[in-house]
Amino acid sequence: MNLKKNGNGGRTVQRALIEGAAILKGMGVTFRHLFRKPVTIKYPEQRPAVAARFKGRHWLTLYPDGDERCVGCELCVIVCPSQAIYVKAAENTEEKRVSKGERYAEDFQINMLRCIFCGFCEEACPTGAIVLGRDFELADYSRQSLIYGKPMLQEPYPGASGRDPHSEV
Amino acid sequence: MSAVPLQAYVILSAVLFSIGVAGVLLRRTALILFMSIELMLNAVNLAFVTFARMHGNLSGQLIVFFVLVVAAVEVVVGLALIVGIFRSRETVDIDAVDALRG
Amino acid sequence: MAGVEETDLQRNVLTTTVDRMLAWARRSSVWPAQFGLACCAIEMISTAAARFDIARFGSEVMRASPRQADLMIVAGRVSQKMAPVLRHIHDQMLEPKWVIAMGDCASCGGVYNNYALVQGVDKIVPVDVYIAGCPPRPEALLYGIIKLQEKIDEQGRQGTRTA
Amino acid sequence: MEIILFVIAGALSLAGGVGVVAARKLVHSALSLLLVLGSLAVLYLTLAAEFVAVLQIILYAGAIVVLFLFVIMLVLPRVSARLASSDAGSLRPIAFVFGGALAAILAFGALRGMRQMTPQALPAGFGSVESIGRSLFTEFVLPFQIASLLLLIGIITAVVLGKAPSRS
Amino acid sequence: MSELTRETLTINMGPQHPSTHGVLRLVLELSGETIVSCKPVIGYLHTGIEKEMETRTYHQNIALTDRIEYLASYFEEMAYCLAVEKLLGLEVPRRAQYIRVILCELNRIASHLVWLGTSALDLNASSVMMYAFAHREEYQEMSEIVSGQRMMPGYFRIGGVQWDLPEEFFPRVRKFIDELPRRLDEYEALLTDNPIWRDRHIGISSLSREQALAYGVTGPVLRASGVNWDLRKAIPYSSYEDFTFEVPVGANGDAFDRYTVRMAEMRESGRILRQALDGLPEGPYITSDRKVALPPRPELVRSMEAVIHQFKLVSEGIHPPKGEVYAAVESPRGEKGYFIVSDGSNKPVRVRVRAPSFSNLAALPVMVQGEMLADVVVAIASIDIVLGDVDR
Amino acid sequence: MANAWGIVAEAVVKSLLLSALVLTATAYVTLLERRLLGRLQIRIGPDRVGPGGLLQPLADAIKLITKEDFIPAGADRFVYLICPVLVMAMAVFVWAVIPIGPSLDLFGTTIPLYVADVNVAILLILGASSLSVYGFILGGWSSNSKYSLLGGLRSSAQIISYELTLALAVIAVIMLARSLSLVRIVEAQRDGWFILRQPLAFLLFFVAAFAETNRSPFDLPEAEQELIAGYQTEYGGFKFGMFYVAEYLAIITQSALVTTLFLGGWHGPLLPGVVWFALKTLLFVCVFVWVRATLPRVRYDQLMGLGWKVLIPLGLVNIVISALLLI
Amino acid sequence: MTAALEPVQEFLAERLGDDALAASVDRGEATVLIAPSRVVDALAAVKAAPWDFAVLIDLTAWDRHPIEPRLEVVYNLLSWSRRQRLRVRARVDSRDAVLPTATGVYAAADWFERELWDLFGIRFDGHPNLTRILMPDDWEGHPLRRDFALGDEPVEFQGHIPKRPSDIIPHVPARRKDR
Repeated sequence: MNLKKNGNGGRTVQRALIEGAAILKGMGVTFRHLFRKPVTIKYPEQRPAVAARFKGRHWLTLYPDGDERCVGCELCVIVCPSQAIYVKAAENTEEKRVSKGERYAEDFQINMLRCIFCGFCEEACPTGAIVLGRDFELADYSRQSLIYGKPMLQEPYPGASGRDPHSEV
Repeated sequence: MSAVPLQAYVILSAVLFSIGVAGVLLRRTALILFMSIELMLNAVNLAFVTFARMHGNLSGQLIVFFVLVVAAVEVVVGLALIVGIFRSRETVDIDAVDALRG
Repeated sequence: MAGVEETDLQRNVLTTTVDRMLAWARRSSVWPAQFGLACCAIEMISTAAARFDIARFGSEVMRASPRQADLMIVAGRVSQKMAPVLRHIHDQMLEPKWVIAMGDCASCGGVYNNYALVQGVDKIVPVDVYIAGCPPRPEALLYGIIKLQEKIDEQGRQGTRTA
Repeated sequence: MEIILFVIAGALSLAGGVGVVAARKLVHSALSLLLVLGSLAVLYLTLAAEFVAVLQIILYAGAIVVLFLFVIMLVLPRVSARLASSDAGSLRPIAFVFGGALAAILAFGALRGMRQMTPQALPAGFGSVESIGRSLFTEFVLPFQIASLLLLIGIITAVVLGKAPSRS
Repeated sequence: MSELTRETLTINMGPQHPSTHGVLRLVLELSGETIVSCKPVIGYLHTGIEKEMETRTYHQNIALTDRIEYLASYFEEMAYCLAVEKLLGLEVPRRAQYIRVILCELNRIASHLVWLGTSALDLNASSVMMYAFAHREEYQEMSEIVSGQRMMPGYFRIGGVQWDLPEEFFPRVRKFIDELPRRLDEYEALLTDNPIWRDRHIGISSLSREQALAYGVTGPVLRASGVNWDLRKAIPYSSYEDFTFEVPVGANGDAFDRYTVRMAEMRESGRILRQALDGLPEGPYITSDRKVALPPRPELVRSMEAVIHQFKLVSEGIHPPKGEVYAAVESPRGEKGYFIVSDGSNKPVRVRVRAPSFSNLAALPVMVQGEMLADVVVAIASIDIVLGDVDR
Repeated sequence: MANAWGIVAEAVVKSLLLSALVLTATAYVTLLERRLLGRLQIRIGPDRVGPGGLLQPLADAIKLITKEDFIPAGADRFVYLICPVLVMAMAVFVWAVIPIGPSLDLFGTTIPLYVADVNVAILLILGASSLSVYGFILGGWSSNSKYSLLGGLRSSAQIISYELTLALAVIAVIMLARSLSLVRIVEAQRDGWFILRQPLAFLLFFVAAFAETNRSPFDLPEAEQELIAGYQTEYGGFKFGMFYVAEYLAIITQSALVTTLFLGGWHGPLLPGVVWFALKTLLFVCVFVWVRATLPRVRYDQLMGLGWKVLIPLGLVNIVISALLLI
Repeated sequence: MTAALEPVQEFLAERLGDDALAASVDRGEATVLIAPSRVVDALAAVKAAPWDFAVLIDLTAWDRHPIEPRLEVVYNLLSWSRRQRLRVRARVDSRDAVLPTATGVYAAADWFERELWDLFGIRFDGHPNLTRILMPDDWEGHPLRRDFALGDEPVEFQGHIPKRPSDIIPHVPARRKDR
């Protein structure tokens, strides 16, 4: 393609050959890839293996006895850079004991569309109540339905989130 | 099948030629003038081809060949002239492409 | 997407089948318009790239011209300055068309809650699917597209013909 | 079948001819010219001039009219619009009368001249590439050379004229 | 109008255009196909991050920095943390410094791979783009293993890093480094010698050494113009003085030089990574200063004191002393600097992000002056801008 | 008379069959490209619509047909509508003269596997290509957008320029076959494919074919990444679909022409001629995809420079040399 | 590095006299405060040999609200041959924020100054094209001034609980500018 830039004919031919060889070399590279296994993960049939530290959707964890870990201290609310967490704390009473502390979260909401999954809340939580799980499939048809309330966030049974709330990881 | 008298072709040629002449008289736009001339040339070509058919002589078709060449040269030079003239007179701005539809 | 709602009685088998086939074709051939803005755009490109291969869904035909696109994936934050452009491009797309708000910023402004950003593209264009994440993983985008396909199917079942 | 072809192609060519002259947009004029050329190519086929027909398409339609379009679209957008409206309206009656008269005279002359004529039987391969090539390189070799020279001159002229002026 | 006038045509490219790498808009004035003037119009991705940072604590801002130069998040965090640490006068543990270097250099390779992929895609070499992104995917996975996020790690902390490197990270990164030269050779086989690629890059969008300095251009673009300036060597930070590596420098300052400089940089990053992994010191990965860093999680269960620190630090944050600092790192695009003004409270008064893409883009009009229209695409790709960085 | 109508009927039936065949093939060439390109790029390609993605072209077609019908404001309606039709018609028309196999004996009658054996077949193909240029120019013009217009003008300039190269390469073949009929040309290759006797012409034709079909690395007219969008930018839905089909059909056509002119057409051992023809054509379609996967795009002036300063002189030299050798 | 920077400050004090208002080396970073009218002179002086601060690496400002002169402009200079940085500062009043342009000294100042005009409302006398660069052209106000409201919206929660980020993160009292 550079033929015009060259003066004498011999060099032109030589150059054309070199360039032709370079093109063929490139063709060879793509051709070799034809026989490599595709790297594609066939989502949704094939689930991606997310890392142990993956910061996905949140869970509110429970103690093995079923009590809530959250004590309504609102540290997560304070630390959240996008203000995606809402906590309304209430006092535990003798009749109704929800958490091990003095207070518990009567209402706990996370706006998943505001949340940036930075994990600061998990880091800030003194009791390990809030953890970021493995789930990333958060898509819906309305904004409202992506605001997760306590029923959505709470583990159905202790340990359901699969995350150890106090691990370093 | 071949029931078309060759005279019909010649008449068609004559009418086309006249339309071309009328175009030259009617329109002042240089390009349309050119196209009218092309029209006239084509009318003549048709006549030549008809005559070639009539006499069974290839010369008519060959003349068409040369007319084609002349027409091509004429158009090339003519259009270059037009472009040159307007280049020196006007700022040609593609922004005004819309004006094409005027 | 002003469709003609028909009652069950009026609809016969034929139109139902036709509607379903249309829905099938539309869900299987969703050509996205590139609307990469910020961080999410990179994950959107990753989705199109070899590992996640959006082509499997028949959606790799990313046409540059909005006229030929069916789906606008708003990937990234939409600034006040960008908003009119987004709207304009959406208007250029032909019906039926869909919008996915990919990521927090496109969905509601995300962490950037301030003067510069439009707090959710749904203030400018109708959004069909919101995907949470900052940015969402490519699989999350694929999940969003599957959600969109379900929605298109649903529209087909209801006979909400568009076009 | 030939009649059908002749009637259709002839009518189209006439319509095209009128279009060239009467169209308001330059592009439509050019398209009408294209129509004329196309229908004439069909007529050439019926007249056993297939090589000429194909040449007509490749050269006239494929090159000359394209060139017209290029000039119309690229170079003259503003100018053409203005000029298109400045046609000589005063000449219109004269043009019609003159054109009509001319057509009548020519047609009359042609009919008179061709009254007794009938088409000759054609030799095999008439109008084919081989036959035309053979004539071109035997009896018409001098005009052929002149034509090539003419083309060369045309090319040079066009390049010189079309080249952007280096100094203003 | 007797004199001949130049024919010029003004065209508008973007802001939503596939080859502007985001939402850049260019107003180009053309004479034929030659560019007479080029006016970049930016701001389509202005996010108000600098303002936003004034309302957040120093710790929260880490999350915001990630999303500025989103292809080089680790560098953002690095520069920001270095600046805050400078404000605090805080020494970062050596292990943390090395971990930061490892992630930054991985990030540099990944960022250059995105550049490679997108600039190849701009010229429709779509396979290179696919290979480069598949290659980058390995970085994404490593980033996820380390930080839990593919793109926006939020992993660096003021005074160190959030977690130590996990065990499964090391074999992967070793494999990554070992395969790197072979992979790069493959890209080069597709591009470097290809006559079309060469024709489209050699001599295109040149920037002289003087122009580059005048416009404050940094990074590979500056080095391609022949200036040997790399902050990692010139003003070392985070233990970069421990590593031996070359700074690739170009001669002509054209798009091809930028291409070769970046390709060489990836190989050098591989070298640095190997040294950093081999010499990774033992020790803490974050400062033990309880006024800056959160207590380790296991302590929260055992010690009341740790819980009190946790509460204080999370609710109030850190209070750097009054003053202003500027800290810069060598990001994949050039000098990424943070200028922070503190009034002694827990939130900065001003965080200014010195964006390499901003300055580099400012030099675009000079680069493309007199070039062909189609070369603008190559020029933009060769600067490797990130619009998030330009507009912030 | 009856015989004449019989000929007409046969031509019509064959045309319809061939059109259907060619259009189906086109649909699957789009899928082939997407799958093959995927494999070349270590990914999979469409595999979810129908088994192995086999219904993907169908879905695309139905979707495109049912998209909103759109005409840009200020567009020249008639011209805007006619352009995709013209381009597609020309793309299909060419197949009338391409012999896809030797004669077939069926129910005692011999049916030639081509619609017409015209003695100016090659010129007809060039003519059709000339006419399809109008689709590009006028499509760009009628969209009422200056980018479409410039894109259309660029495409047509490109196609016209490379048609010269194409013609020069073809002339070399004609000199060997001593006929303009494609059937005759194929028959002339019974004893030796022309690629062996005219390698340079083959190369020229091959390069020009990429430019003629607007394919990578010469895909400037629709270069998404270029500044000037192509002529089809303003086209959507069914009308865009026709351009799209024409584009892929052109790839098959050029592959078939390469096969016919240089690779001996239907000639080949063992297998029936039609199969050989299809296989060779398919091979070239794959090469088209392979090249697309590998090469970057050239710049417009480089493209024109290559055509006018390199390929056309080479073509002329080739003809002179071939002529001398033949004498 | 610290030691080597003091001569620059002395040089500037000598060159500009009383217009070099202050100088300091803090955390290893040298800064000088110059009177607004002379700031370009100072830049030109240190750009020349032997100081060779040839690169204007950054040009920014910050708002010292509510102390007037409120706006402090910071020129961040780099000498790559000496591997040194120097910050030149100048303070201007927010109601009449005007500085001479530095585009004549550093080409890089062009966009930086436009950005300062856009975000802080600081005018640069003699700038060739002082228009908004990041915000839309019809924008009113200068967002990075401390009295420009952040402009945030309440975060949505179920049950329509209004919660504005700025309620939780109090920042400098802001007046929302009319726009």
